[in-house]
Amino acid sequence: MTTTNTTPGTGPVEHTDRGPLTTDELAARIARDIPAGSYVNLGIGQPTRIAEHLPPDAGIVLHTENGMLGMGPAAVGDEVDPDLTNAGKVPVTELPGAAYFHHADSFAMMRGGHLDVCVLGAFQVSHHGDLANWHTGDPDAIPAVGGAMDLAVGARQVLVMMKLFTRDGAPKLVPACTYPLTGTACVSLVYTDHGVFAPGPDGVRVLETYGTTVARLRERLFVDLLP
Amino acid sequence: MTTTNTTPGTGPVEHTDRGPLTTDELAARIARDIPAGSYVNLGIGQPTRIAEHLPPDAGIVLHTENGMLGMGPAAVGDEVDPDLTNAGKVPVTELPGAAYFHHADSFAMMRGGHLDVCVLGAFQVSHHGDLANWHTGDPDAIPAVGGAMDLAVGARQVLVMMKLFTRDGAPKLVPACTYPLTGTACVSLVYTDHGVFAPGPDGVRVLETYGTTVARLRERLFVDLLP
Amino acid sequence: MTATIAATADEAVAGIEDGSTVLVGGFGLAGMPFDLIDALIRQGASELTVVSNNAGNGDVGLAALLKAGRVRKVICSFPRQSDSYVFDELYRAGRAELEVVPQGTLAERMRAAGAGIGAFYCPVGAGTPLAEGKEVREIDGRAHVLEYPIKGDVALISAHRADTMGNLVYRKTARNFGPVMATAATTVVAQVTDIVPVGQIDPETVVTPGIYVDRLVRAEARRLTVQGAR
Amino acid sequence: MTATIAATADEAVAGIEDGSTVLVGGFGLAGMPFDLIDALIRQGASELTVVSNNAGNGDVGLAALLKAGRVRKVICSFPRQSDSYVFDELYRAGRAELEVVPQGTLAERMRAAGAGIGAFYCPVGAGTPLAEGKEVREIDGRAHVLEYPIKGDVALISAHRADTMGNLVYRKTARNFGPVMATAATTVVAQVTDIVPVGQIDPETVVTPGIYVDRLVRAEARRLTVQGAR
Repeated sequence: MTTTNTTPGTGPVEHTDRGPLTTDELAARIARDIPAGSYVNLGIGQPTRIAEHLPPDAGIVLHTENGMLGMGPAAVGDEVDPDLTNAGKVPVTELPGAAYFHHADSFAMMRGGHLDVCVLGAFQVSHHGDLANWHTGDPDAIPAVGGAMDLAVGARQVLVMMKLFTRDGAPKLVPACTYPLTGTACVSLVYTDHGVFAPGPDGVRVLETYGTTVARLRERLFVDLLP
Repeated sequence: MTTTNTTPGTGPVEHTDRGPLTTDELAARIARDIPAGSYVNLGIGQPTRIAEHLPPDAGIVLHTENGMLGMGPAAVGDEVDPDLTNAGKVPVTELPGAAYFHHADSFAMMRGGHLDVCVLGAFQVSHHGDLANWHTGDPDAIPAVGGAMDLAVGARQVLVMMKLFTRDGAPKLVPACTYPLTGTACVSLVYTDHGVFAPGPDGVRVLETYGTTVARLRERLFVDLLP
Repeated sequence: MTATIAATADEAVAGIEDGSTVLVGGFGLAGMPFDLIDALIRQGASELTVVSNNAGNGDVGLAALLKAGRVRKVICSFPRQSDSYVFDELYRAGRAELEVVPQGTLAERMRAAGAGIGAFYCPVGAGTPLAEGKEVREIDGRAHVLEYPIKGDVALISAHRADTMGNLVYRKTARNFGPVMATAATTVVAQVTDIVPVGQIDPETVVTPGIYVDRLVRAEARRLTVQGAR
Repeated sequence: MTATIAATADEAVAGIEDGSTVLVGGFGLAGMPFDLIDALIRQGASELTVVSNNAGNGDVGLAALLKAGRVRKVICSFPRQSDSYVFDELYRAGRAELEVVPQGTLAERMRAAGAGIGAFYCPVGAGTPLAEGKEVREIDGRAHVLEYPIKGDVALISAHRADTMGNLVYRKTARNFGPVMATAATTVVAQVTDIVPVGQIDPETVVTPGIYVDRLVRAEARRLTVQGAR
């Protein structure tokens, strides 16, 4: 699977002629990396927006973990059916070639490595690809995990879609997650407004930057960016 | 579930006014003990013949472990369909209300304790209810187990249908199985031509005899028959 | 034993005892057995352990059962929702225990109960706080957590259609936990839109064979409002 | 990735490597992928481990593959049949290894491979010779044997109908191992009676979703003789 247009070995592509990606541009950027014919799970929240950017003729099939392959766009008007929702409990539609299955089968599909790609939001990703996206660690918070841990472990490629910095400017790509983990060493690529990163056992490779350079990112991040 | 008409505490019923049960009578005797509405698996071989004696209006549903509930009688003539066989690979028919499922689901149903009764043939049953019915122990024999071990472990009531003695006159209800085991302490009741027995942790209780008495069976068997 | 058809939801939930573990189907509104939950509230069993994906929304269904003070413990994957205020309050007040289980592990643990599997090693949650206190084993270079079955005394589920033998079919994503829970409880009660004579469900399309279903009841007509709440 | 439709069975089995583990569907004749097995014989891969319920009947199908000397090991529940003379000879001559697995455990081990379960504790076989050398643990007062997944490099299965996305439905008891094996192999090849356009299989009735299927081929018309052989 080609996960990026960047040819390995040529080093990062620095898009300095523009600012950071908007959420919509980021969704489109990720959509571009999803190969035709893939089976894909788009996590609740921002990753859902990637669907709008998938080419209709690419034969990409969406999985929703509440028990369906071949999920279509959000339902509108008369299409709304209380028996047909996505994992975010939003009414959706069914595409030709869809299939329904129960929860154990759906998560078996996920855990067994049959999904090509899933895209998740994140609070933090570590330079080795650990993921934290289910719990802020706030002692007053009520823990709730849903399918996040199953997705993190199951898909062949786990892509993260997130802003690179919190509102306070703290990096979310970190040496070690301070939030409770969702999964360890599970993230393949991190797509952010400022760039695309590949975490790994040796550290983080930068694939692209947007509105910034690797050099400037080195100053703002506390992780080793591989040369 | 009432597994026998013998009232507990009244001791064994000795049918001395007749000879041992024929295979057909034995099948009918077992059929009589299967409650209306039960889900039942009849093992390959002689237990299959029990089906002929089940009252059609009792709503007993037959399971075949190759993936079906609601199995009907053997197929004849045009009914024969290569896609519809029982566990013995004999063409069978489908009754109204049937359901098909795959092997993992079928054995999950069995292992999970959802079948009320299964009836199996046996080489030997021990006085504690150990079952040996898959392998003669002959070093030259090619081992083959099929679903025997799954059935022995799974059904709520495992009934054995067998002759009480081998052709050589050796008892098949024994203190300890000499053949390789299929399952341990799994047999509820043993139906034989000479009598019906309930093995258990304390030994064997005799429920009925046919053409013999408990006293005479004591002489021929090497197991303790409880008073 | 074959399924019995109850005249009312109250009859369908009769006999549920205090302290029971109750598996409750549904994901959001889809597949939620509202009639059976309402009947369970009227029936009065308390000190329940409820196993479900969520911990109730608004003031209806599971939330109403919680509000009535009948639930000692919730085992679920996602209690926190925009309108889960009933659970939130009970939890914060220390009046409801919570066991959070990853969604797929929740389903698989119930499958294990129904399938006679004693325990299984699962990679999900390894290295996270949800694996704390659990046995971990490395298999094929990957950490796996040992997970045990979740068995219910009762399952309350909702399906689309039943025949009189209890064979069930579902509708779209309302299938969700129903087929799994039906295998995992001693007594399985299903509310269905429709009960048809035997022979009117194609045997190839049965999702829950009747062997798993103990009691059936026709669902009351109910107009569900679809919300986008998680 | 979505399924490709092969023009011939030979194209469908192309690339199977020596030493592969091949899962072969079917129970007796029902669901046996005869075209794919014949093509595999022509394709020539050897030193195979074959996982199937039986070890071949007569001179056709798996028996022919065995006779051609391509199989190093058979993992199955029931090799011995009235007409399993090809396997019997090879086994007695020490030219084929055999691992006998209880039928349900065979299915469950493949399910585990497909479902990402690292291992599971199973009560079947505990206290019998088939548990020898295996880890045993007492759970809830009952002995359980630790069983590991069986994963295939290739699965060869037979189904009734496919759509062009690879969604499969089966017919009656020919369903047997197909849906499980489809989840448990890296490359899944299905021979089907019929391939229909997308949208012509009701999504509620799909048994094997297309995500599991890599290659499809139309089966040749074949007149099967039903035998009563075990």
